Amino acid sequence: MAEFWTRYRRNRAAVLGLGILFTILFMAATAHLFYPEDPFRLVGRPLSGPFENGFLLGSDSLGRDVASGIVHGAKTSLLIGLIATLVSIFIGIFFGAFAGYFGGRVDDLLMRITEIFQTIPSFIFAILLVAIMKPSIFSIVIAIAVVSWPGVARLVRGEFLSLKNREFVQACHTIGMSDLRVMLREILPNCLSPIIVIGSLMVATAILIESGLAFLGLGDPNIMSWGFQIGAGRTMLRSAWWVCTFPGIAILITVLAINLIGEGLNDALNPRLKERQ
Amino acid sequence: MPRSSKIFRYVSKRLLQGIPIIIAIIVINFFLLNLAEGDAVDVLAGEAGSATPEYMEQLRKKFGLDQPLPVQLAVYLKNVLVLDLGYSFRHEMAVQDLIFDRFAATALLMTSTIILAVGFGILLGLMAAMRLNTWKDAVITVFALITYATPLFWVGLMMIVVFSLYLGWFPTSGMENVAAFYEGWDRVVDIAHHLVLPTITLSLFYLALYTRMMRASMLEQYGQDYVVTARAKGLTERRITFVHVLRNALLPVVTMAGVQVGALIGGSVIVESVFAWPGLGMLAFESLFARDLNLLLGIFLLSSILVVVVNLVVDIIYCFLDPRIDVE
Amino acid sequence: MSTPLLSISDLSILLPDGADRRHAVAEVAMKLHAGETVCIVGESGSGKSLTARAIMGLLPAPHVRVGSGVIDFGGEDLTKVDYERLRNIRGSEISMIFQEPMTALNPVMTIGDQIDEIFRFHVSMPPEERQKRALGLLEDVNLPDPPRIMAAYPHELSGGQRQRSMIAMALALGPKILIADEPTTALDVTTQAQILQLIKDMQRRLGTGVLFITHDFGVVADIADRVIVMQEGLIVESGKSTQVLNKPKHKYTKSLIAAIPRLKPRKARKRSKEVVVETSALHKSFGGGRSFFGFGKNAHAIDAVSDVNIELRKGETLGVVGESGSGKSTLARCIIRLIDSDTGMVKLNGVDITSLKRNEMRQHRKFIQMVFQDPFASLNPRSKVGDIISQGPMLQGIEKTKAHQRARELLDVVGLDSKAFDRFPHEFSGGQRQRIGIARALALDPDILVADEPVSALDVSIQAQILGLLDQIRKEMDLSMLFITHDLRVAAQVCDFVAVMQKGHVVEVGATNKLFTQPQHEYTKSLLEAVPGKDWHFA
Amino acid sequence: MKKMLSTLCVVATMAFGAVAAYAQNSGGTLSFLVQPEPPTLASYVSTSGPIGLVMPKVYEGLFDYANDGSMVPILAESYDMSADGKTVTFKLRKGVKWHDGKPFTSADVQFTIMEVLKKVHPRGPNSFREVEEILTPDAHTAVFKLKKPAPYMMRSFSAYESPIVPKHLLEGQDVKAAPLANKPVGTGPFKFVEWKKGQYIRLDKNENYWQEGLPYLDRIVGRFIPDASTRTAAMENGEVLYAAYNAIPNIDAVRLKDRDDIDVTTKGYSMINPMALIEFNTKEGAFVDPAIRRAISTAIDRRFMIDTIFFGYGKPATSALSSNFSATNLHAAMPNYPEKGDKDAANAILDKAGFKKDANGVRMKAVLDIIPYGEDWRRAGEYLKQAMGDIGIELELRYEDVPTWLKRVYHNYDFEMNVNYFYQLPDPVLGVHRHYGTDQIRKGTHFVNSSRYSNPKLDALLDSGAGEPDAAKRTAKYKEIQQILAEDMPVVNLFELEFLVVYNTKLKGVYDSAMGAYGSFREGYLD
Repeated sequence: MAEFWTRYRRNRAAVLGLGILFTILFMAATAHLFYPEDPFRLVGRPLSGPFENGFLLGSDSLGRDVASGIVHGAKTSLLIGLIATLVSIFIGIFFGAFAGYFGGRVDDLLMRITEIFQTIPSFIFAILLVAIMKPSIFSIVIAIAVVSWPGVARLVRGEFLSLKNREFVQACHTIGMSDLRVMLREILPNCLSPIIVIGSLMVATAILIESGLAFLGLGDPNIMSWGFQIGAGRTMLRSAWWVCTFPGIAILITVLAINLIGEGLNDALNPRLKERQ
Repeated sequence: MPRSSKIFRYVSKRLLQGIPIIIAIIVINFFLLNLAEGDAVDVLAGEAGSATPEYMEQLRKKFGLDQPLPVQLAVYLKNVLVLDLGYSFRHEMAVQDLIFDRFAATALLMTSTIILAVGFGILLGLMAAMRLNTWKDAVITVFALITYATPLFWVGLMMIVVFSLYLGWFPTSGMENVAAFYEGWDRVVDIAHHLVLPTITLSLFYLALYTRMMRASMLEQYGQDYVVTARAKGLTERRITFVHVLRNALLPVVTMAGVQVGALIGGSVIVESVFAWPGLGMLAFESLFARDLNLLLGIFLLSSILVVVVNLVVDIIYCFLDPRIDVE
Repeated sequence: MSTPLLSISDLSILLPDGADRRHAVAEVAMKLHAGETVCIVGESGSGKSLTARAIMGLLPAPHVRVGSGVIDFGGEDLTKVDYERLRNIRGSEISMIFQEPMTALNPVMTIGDQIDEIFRFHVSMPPEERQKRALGLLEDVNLPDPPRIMAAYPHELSGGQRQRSMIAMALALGPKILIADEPTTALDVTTQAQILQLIKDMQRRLGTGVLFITHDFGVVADIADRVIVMQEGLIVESGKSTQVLNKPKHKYTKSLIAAIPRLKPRKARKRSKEVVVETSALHKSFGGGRSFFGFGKNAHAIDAVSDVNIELRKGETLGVVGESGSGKSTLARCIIRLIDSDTGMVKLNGVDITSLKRNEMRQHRKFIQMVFQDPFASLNPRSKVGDIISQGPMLQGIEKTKAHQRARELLDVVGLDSKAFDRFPHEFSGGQRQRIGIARALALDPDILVADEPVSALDVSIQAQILGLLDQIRKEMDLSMLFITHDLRVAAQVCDFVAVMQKGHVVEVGATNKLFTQPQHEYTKSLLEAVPGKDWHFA
Repeated sequence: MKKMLSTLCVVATMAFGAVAAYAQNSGGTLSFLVQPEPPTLASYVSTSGPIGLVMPKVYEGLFDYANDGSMVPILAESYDMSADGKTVTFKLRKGVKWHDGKPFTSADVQFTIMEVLKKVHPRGPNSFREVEEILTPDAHTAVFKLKKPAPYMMRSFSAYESPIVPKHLLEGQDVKAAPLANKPVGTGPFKFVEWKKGQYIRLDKNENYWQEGLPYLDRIVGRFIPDASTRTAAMENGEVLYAAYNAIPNIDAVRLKDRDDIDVTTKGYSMINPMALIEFNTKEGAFVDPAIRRAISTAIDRRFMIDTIFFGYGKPATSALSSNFSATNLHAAMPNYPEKGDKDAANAILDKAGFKKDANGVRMKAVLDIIPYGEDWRRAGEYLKQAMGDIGIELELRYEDVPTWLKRVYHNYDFEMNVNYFYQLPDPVLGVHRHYGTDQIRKGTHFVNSSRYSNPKLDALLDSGAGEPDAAKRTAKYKEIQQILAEDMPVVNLFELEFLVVYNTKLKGVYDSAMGAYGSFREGYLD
């Protein structure tokens, strides 16, 4: 762990990213301290600009506090990213592990299914899923997960394919270890590094997808998220730029931070790559 | 076996393998769409104002929506086999006419985006890799990340504000100047003029991907043994970078570009919406909300065929770029 | 004596901060004359490769760099000359060949283009002339059908052909010095012999000075005029090869030479009647890929193991030798049923295990265990050593405390501290890891040990220790052993019986001493003929 | 009175001629916003908003309506109504030709009303429900025979509401499936040329238009731009010159108004009478008790909604009828419609009705469905959620796509409270009755009585009020209707929407029709 941190720390941008993410997490966790009111409350004069009428980042068309929305929305947006990523990693590992480990017909079947999901234009498919399940946090998470897992499956499959022929895995077979145990206890821990790296990037992508869905009017109207704010402010971008620009910047910074972290993780977890430089 | 007949065999095999995938996509989407509440008739009647239930029943009958689902699916699949994509309930047109009309716009945007994104991505990635760990590298990396992380619609609108409203260089939206209806060469220029902003917006998003990929790929290739050999042969660094490393580093980028084509059809919904670009993404989006099942299935069908074909083409290109890969 | 081509004095190479030592090499001094072959020999980490690279200015910048010293080449100090001059020297006056010709050649350029570059960047010559010269070069290195080779990509050639192409490239402009960095290590023994011969021939013809980096004293014996022995960055001994090989002065040199297995077969022991492993008409082929819509079986299936009949008797060691691709590893894996054979039988203590179901096989697993080749790949980097060793017994139903107890004992048996129990594999050296691998194999108290090239990834001194350990364990535990190796020296030392495999077939089986002295099959003869340093009888 | 009306027509015709005599700039292309893209161009089958923007330029009606409510003769030169109100005779214009060159005759009018509008038009069966037959004594006379007097029918002859279509292109065919739909052939000032899906509809000048000298414009192009901000940008850039039905969001309209080259008007919607409202499920769910509905109506700050969501454009509703019906003396202001909202009063109503607050101040929970026709309605829903929270009604917002929502509200009745807006149209019979009549509980039919409110007394009043020829009696009947509805409130009217037209001042001559954007633009010209 300490060694991991030493390596991670070498990438200064990644440390910056981590700092930003921690700030955002802190913000999300303490949202109720800074803005105890429900972010949906109509607390003041509508469409006040930044620093006007006591609004740090302005208010939206109904007089809701944009800053409060950003702070409260951070939790939702990060959770959407995180849960969607976890779900898709779970599905991806399932498909990738079985396909890579067993090969042959199992591989064919599972990879055909994966290809199906890769062939469908993903953003439209996400829209379709959200529209069918009706826009809610749940359906958004599911939709993002469903369109994101094939990448994980391919990655995991590749790792399993190469790891399953490693001698330490063969050694497990020679002592009669069961397949499931070999997959879960022996192989899986060894492909966690790339999964963590791809996962960190998927969190960022998920946040972007959520904002895209919200832009098209497919957000959850009952929960404050950055996507919600963007949806609420998009038609007034020209006249009240602050309503969706600040959430946009929040997304930009978060996605940027997560990407920096992802690169840092990549450097730290796959040290070989770094040394070549 | 001669290479050409090998490629032919490979292509036909891959296309055959694509068929079940495409059928599966149709079936999945067919049932998914039917899970959704309401149908095309509800939308049409809703938009029309009031309509009697009898009239709506009549419409359903006309569209074949009164049949049980498996029958509808069977009819659809049967029609697809004879290359008939059916009839768009909403547009009252044959689906293929509708799609091919819009496909041209999508293909145009897609191609120009890929060229711009891949081209600049390679260039920037190359520059970053050659100037590793200098400020130029940092600037390029951060630039790429920011273009990736900025929500697309925001970039698009800002482009319009800056380049259409303030500078007046480009039209805000659409594909053609509808006041003029140019013809011939003027029309080509006009469309190109309209294409600029959507292309830049969309490629900014993908640019990041290619830049980072190219950079990583270059760095990886720089670490390969053959680079040492090339140095030991006394080649110049220029030659090593542009002939030896570049060509190897391009390989994963080519693969990625192929994968992106599929994503582009869907990923351009937002850009099409912002720039009123009459592409397939917007059409799919609208037909989803109109429950125009045939049309949506048609779009899914076309785009999956497109993905299958593009992947195939990329793989074949790859075979020529990388002699190690044989068409198998 | 004439002026040397190359004269290195007081060379030191700095490692980056944080490395385990400050200098990669220090105080290196050596000379190379025209027409002479100097071998730098040493184990991994001795700094021999970096020394070679420093001459070419090919150290992995910016982390590793020359600290001090002079590399004098015809009056120029190569550590000081400007980049342009250095680039001119590379490839034309000093050239280099590498260990792994597959990765050392650009995979997406034809051999012809890669040779052509040398001419283009060093001399001005019309294209037809360059083409002619390149063809001539390929002919010089005895490549068949040079026009075809010119048009071929590296992956379309065999390992030996690739290395010949590399040599052609290196000698294109008749360099004064050829630096060869382990050029035969990745090659099969028969190919190695040919390449060594080629280098000798070329050198004789061109009068090139050859700096030859190797870890193999057999190769040294075959090729070197003078020898430099390096250990941990320092030259410990140098001199004429006859002198160093026969009368080593430094104790490190002595120990290295002592560790080299003799080509003299061990004495035959009395053979038991009890057959523990027996294969009959065993067959396994690869490459019959199936796919969802694949058009039947792939026509390119390769017979990895074909009609193999061998038997291993109680207490004896049966060696399986052969070059890469001969099917020896596949055979081992079929026997231990890591892969399922296509047809034929494998009898383990009289039971045919090929027809057993997976769970039925489980109870037979404890009788037969395996030691793997790669000490880095054979241990799960995420598991503690203790768990690696004890999980076998635990899977067989032995309770945890007992299994752990046994694991600690086994660590002791294989010569490791029992503190190793709670550590992770990456904290150990290659040799230590191989000991852990052996401990794991022994944890189930097997009757039979299958060792697949257990020492081929190890330095020669470590190799000797591991071979000693295996021999000792075999004796103490009364094990029967199936020993897979490509190294006839090793086979001679450890095996009672030897089976020679070629392209999936066992071409000859016999008692080791008989087979080594009176080989019957042509292939066996060629293998024996090609053993490096076979004529040299080490002191 | 009838005579007077037809005289008025003649006067208008003369005025019309005078307008045409001005030297207007001829030529030029008008591009305007059509939002969203229409599903079809068959305006005789669908009254979908965007169709109305395009097709009145191609098809014409018998009359147009001026901003003051007067009838402007178009295909009919005048009409005459018999004393009993049951026979209406139209004199049709001579020399009118369809775009394909065939002459326009009374047979076209007869066919259009009887075979097309009465059968397949969404509102036609209602508008022309009393029409028994149409006689065509000659090619330019059409005589409508009615069962009962139907004064409201005279408000339905616009090109948008009742387009006259060519008999020769529809006769003997399935009207709904006829190819005419998307290859329209009309008599209007502009001919249909091309519909480029996803881009534009192009209409070119009808060189053979019956009115000499018109139209002025060479071409009209309706552009589809899905994104609101881009529409605004296109307006600012002068790429489009005219945008109606809130194609430009109000917030931008307010901003653009200050520019010299762009202006905003609320004119041109008086025949539409849009009303924002909440429909309640009166049969099941949280809002069965009328007291709650009254409380909700009382609690809502209508002024806030108008000011924040629609940027001041709109009038607070004061009864079930729009205040625009004041012109015909049908509107009467009612209690329970406070402009600013009275939360205390609302809480009092609820307390009295026995709905107690729990520890969290919540009396009841319910789901609020929102019409999926744009951002403004979402904002309305979000406001209502907050406002209802203040009186102890905890709402969850549900925002579904159009088909899902339609199915839920008008087919499954699976809703409790639904934000919506209706066109009340030029007469309550056309636009208001459909909300409340028992005969309007039509499962599966959209935009009718989804509350399933049924009151025999009201039904009787609606029935007799519809055709009541005496103005004073009609006023009294509608007052009673409004009183009943203010008490029962199956629907809570929120505010009268004022749609905007945002236009470039270069464009002139299109603002005099009451049909506004649904007009023909035949006098439009570019300055």
